[in-house]
Amino acid sequence: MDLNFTEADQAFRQEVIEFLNSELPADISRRVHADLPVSKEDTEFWHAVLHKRGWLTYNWPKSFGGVGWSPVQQFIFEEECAAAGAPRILPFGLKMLAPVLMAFGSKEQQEHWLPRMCDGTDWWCQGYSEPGSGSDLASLKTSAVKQGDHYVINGQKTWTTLGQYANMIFCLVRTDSDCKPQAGISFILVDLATPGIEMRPIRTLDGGQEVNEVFFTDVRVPVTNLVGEENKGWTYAKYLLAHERNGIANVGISGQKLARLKRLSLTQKRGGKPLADDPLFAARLARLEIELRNLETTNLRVLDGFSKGAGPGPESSMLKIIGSELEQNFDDLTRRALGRQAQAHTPEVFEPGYNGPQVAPQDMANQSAAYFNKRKVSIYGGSNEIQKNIITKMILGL
Amino acid sequence: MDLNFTEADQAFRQEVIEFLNSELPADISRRVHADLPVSKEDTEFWHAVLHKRGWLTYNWPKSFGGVGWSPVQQFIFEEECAAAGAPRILPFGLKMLAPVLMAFGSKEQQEHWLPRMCDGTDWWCQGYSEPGSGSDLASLKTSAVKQGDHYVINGQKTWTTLGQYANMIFCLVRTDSDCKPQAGISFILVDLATPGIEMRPIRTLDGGQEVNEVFFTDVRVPVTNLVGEENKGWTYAKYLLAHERNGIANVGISGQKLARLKRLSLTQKRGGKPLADDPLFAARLARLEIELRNLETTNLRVLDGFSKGAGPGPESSMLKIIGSELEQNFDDLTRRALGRQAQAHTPEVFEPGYNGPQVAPQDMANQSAAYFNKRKVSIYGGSNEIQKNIITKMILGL
Amino acid sequence: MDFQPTEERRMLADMIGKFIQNDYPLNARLAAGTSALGYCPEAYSTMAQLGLIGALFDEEVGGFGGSGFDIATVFTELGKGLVLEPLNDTALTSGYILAQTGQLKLVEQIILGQKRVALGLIENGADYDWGAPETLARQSGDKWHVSGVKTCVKFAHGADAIIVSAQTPSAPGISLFLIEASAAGLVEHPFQTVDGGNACEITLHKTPAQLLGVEGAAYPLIDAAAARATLALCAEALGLMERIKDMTIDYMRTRKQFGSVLGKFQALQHRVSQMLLEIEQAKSAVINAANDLQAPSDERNRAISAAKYSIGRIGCAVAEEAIQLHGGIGMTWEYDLGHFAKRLVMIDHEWGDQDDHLMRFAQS
Amino acid sequence: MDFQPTEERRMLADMIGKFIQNDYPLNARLAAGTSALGYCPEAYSTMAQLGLIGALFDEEVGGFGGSGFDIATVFTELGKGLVLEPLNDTALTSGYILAQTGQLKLVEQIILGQKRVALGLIENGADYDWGAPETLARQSGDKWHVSGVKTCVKFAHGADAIIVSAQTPSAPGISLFLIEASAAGLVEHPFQTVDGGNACEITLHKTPAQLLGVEGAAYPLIDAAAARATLALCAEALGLMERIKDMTIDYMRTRKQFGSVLGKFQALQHRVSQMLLEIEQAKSAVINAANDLQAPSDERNRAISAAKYSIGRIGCAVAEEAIQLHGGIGMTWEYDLGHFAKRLVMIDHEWGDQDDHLMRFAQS
Repeated sequence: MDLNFTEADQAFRQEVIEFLNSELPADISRRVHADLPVSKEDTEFWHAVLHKRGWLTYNWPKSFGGVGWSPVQQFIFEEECAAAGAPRILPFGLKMLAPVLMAFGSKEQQEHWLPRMCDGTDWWCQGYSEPGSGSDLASLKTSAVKQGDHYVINGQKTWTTLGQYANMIFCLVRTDSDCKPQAGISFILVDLATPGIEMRPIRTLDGGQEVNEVFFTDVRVPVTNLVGEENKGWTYAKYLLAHERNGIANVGISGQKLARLKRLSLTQKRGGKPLADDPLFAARLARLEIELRNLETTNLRVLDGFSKGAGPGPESSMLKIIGSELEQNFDDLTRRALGRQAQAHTPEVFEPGYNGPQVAPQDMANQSAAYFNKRKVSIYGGSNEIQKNIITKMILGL
Repeated sequence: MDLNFTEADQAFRQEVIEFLNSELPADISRRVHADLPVSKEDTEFWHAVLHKRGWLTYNWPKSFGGVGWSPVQQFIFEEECAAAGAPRILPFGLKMLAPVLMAFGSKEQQEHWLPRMCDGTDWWCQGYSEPGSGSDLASLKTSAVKQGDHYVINGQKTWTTLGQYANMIFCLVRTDSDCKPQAGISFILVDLATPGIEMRPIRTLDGGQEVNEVFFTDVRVPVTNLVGEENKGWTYAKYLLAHERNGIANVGISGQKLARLKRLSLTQKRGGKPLADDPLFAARLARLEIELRNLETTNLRVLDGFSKGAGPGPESSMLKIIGSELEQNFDDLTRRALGRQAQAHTPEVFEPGYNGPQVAPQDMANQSAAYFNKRKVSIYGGSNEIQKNIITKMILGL
Repeated sequence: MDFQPTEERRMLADMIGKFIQNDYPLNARLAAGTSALGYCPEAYSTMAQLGLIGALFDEEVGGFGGSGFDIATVFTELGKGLVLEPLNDTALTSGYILAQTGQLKLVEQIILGQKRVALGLIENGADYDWGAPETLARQSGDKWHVSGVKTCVKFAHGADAIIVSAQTPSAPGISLFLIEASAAGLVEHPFQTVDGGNACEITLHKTPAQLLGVEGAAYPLIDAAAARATLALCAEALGLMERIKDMTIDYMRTRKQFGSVLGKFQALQHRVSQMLLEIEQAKSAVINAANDLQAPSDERNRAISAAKYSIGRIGCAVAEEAIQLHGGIGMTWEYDLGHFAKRLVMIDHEWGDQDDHLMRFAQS
Repeated sequence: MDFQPTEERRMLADMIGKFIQNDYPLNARLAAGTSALGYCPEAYSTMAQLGLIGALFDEEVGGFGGSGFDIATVFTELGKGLVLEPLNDTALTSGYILAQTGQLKLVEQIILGQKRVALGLIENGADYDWGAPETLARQSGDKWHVSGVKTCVKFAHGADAIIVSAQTPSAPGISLFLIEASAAGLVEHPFQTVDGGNACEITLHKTPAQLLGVEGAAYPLIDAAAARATLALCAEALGLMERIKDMTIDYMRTRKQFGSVLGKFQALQHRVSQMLLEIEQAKSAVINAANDLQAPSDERNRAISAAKYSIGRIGCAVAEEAIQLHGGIGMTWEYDLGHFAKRLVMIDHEWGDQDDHLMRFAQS
């Protein structure tokens, strides 16, 4: 047992830092650190930079063009990207669809779609949830009926993140309704330019617009866009969930939030003294820092087990729960640290040429909105309640 | 709306205080304050004192010999008794069986049993739970079969508090098993001297002995000991649960624990300074004190509603949950306040003639055992989980 | 001891409830919250005409209420409607100071909704300390001039005047000054608040001002005004929570997943139960604070801090838990819950947050 | 980076596990815990012969381990067996001090289980401060005499000697002294501890003593010894939690109520899940602390405090939650859980509780 980074790992970290120093523009980093919505342009720019370096597919297997990093190296890369304020790699194509295509897609699908998600041809979004099927995903109703060499899709998807920027969507659709709900679901790829698709924005409570509803009316999709076998889509979706361990705990993001909060606690005043000297605040901060140190090791333990061939267990669900709550707790404590300033909703301070007063420190001008926005992380991707169901099912075996 | 005590209430409080000052022996008070198990003698002595004054039945209706106090006066009485360190009035007869007899017992039963529980003739205990029926009380199996003018009882009861001192037990027994479990239960009174009964002690994790198992083998009980109608016992037990609002929140006990903990925090040292100056401890203590102030008002609101005829709702369950957890939190914080001293288990310091050293302050010598013992209060009397089921059932109406 | 609201207060509550139901649609509230003023002047005026402001003042100064329970009644109902209009910030709190310093004409106009007076006590927006202003007031002849910066002054934009706290060279304590909105040297920078509404950064440079009360002796008055403002906030939060409770119960009863309504899932049942009993405790805290508003200041402040702590802790927990229990729908702008939750959390950021009041209580 | 235990440590763990399974029944442990000595000398001796003490010391001083992961391995396994014998209190911690001050003969005897040396650092039992003794040591000629009171000295009864901390008139810092159990002027008052076992109040009156190490310079050594003791406690707690976890899962799978096993009730499922993931976090904290035991003292102490805080918070929560999930049966002496829970909670009372270590971490 040895938790210390090897010299090779330390050299690798240095390489990542140098890359970020030279390639990541300051204005993008500033917006990411301030938790502003990341624009389409920033994401595409950053994908291109990473792609050029060959790191966009950092967690792909080497056989599919990945870089062959160890889990620890992947972890270091994520940590440093978060610390530097790099835009998050858009997960829908590269981290969600790609593993499914690699495991279950045809050779043609792999050769067609994988390069396109790397070079920026395709911006993928996800069509899983429906208005009546949130936690109970398997009850989804959007239907795909085979007619010759097409499926005809009718129904509605929702919570489609950044669908407004996307040209492609992967969907779970019902291809059989005369069986157990899970047994009649298929996994299909849909070009959003196909006639009959309408994307409508959903405004979130923080005023932002990052999720959408997608309406399908007689949308004709070639059968070649079916991934794997018909009616096996649920298996593929579950495969993804259980294998999602990299990055799921958001240790890098939380680490960056810890560093930001520590800096803030030195400049904010409470009772005339630095907030860092306030015992209740200091205790809250110490609690989160300790929790994060523990999580970092928990995460690495899971990755280590994974790389040594441990089968899928409840670990992904645990990482998701702890990681999402910890990230929320950092946003919560940051909000508290702002005092009355937390009331201010002043994203205008980031606009070019703004020269009015700042209520909160500049990188905090969007913080309260971000706090509310981040309530989502314990809801999406399988709510924490669903994750607890999964854990108990696996552990109690009932 | 006015929360202030009237002058009459204040005069009443004074009367109670004076009574306690003159009648409650210091050695009993000392043992109660130290959370030692209360002896049979102390309880019987205190019952007799209260009975002489007419206050033993302080929460009985006047028609049955109660004193006719308002809910607020009853609350004041409980609060002052707790503050003074009076032994708790044994609830099984006076607060649990008595209301059932008053509502559902025959005139003969009322006239026979009620005076005897006041004058000390009978010490009642409770036979509800069984080894297989804890939270799921309605699944109880102890059977009572009618044979002529007797019921013959066979089965086992458990968690019978202070059964070792009792001469009478009231039981829920199964008189019909060909129906919904709840519909076949009867409520019956059993003389513990009847042949075929064996009482065995259960030792608890703190080393104490206050609960028992009771075994029934062909125990013949006269049918006149049946309360109300056969197979209606579940209704009577539920009646009791929903009408138990006095004292259920344990505000008096927690108030006394708060006072004791505040005193302790002035003499205990942490980092060389009084514990009261430690910010984390001070915050914990303030939290509990605020919670108690809130609970006191919640409790009085419920009593006020009750006295104005509000029907049974989820209030009793809420009071039970908040009150039990708060009492446990006081024991928890007291344990923390003791530091290393909490390890000491030294009830011998209360023995007459003890003159050895004291590890913890004297009234804390049994505190860790008490902390562990009090884990029971969120389990017994319908666990807090059962109470939450009740609340949701009532509120959601599902 | 009596836990029943008086007939008058019951009628007052009903009246406010009806006003909200009939004349205060949430959509209009949300639109007003992002307008330049940050609220709807017509709604404010209507509420004044209905006597809602009058209920916050006692008869001696032209109102017909003014006790803790009057304030609690009004603001609980306003909370239920997520009412945005600044009855707390620019009427109750500043009005109390004006009443106590003999500005009865102005109080009358406030009660009628004809004038609004903002209150600038805070200079460091990270802090909750209203007892140590660095703003300086100087006297020359019988005229005062004030210089300094006040931050996060709620709804100051469009107000007729502002009360600010300041030091004076000639007295050790704090003094209060009344400044016309149009006074020379006053510059305001309005900004939006995340829960809808607005606030201002205010810079004063040798701005002419009128001393309120006795120089250097304002702290007890500020403290008493803070107690009223805090009570009103707590009562508002209680109203918000009552509505969030109703929405959550309703959602539990109707939303189906896995073939049952959510309310059938025991894990959610127990969390809803916990939420409900916490809200009962919060309600008791508000009652305690309302009852003790007239008490001696030590006792009053303990009850106020107990309430603000309780409301802060429970309110944030209720807001977060209700969103989680709703899932995605709770995250949307279209569903009411999120707006109630935002206001509820932001209440923890006014007049001292839960930690601040917990330590005030602990040290008192 | 490598998360797999070495082959040696895996074998060590297996060996301890077998010893517990075959030769350490819980009934005997409970009986020993209330005996006069508070533990079982035969079991202690067997464990020494099996090399459990040797695994806690490095080769230079006669052991065959001594690293953080060795200590964690041994004490996690001891925790799983609820082992009472004072391998931490009178071997690991005092032995480390003796080894660092050149008392190698005594260390050898400790490793062989032939001697036990207690450690008296605390004078105020309410406090967790081992850095400010008031006990006084005076030198006359080449002899030292110590006077003072030490409290809550674990398992001092029956020990062969005791190490105490003291001030000396001639140096500003803390010094350590070794005192024979039979030394003149030493009076012990043993008492029972609630988790089984015992401790002593010890009074010293001009008791002859031997200086350990350099006068006035003992604090860094005490600090390092405290780190080892605390790591061992954390690892023990982890072992206890692993067993409590197993008992709880087993109970959830088998206990029926309302026609189903408890594990079918979603409210309980979610609480069990929460308990499990907290235990994973506690395990990570112990790994971090074991890894950093050799690190520079600042870094080491941060990891130790992080672990002790985590263990304290999670341990108490797990103990209370497991009892609640079990219901009545969890409250009984006959069922194992209660004894594990008692020890787990009491670990929060040794070498600093969760609040103490949280603030140590915050201030470091």
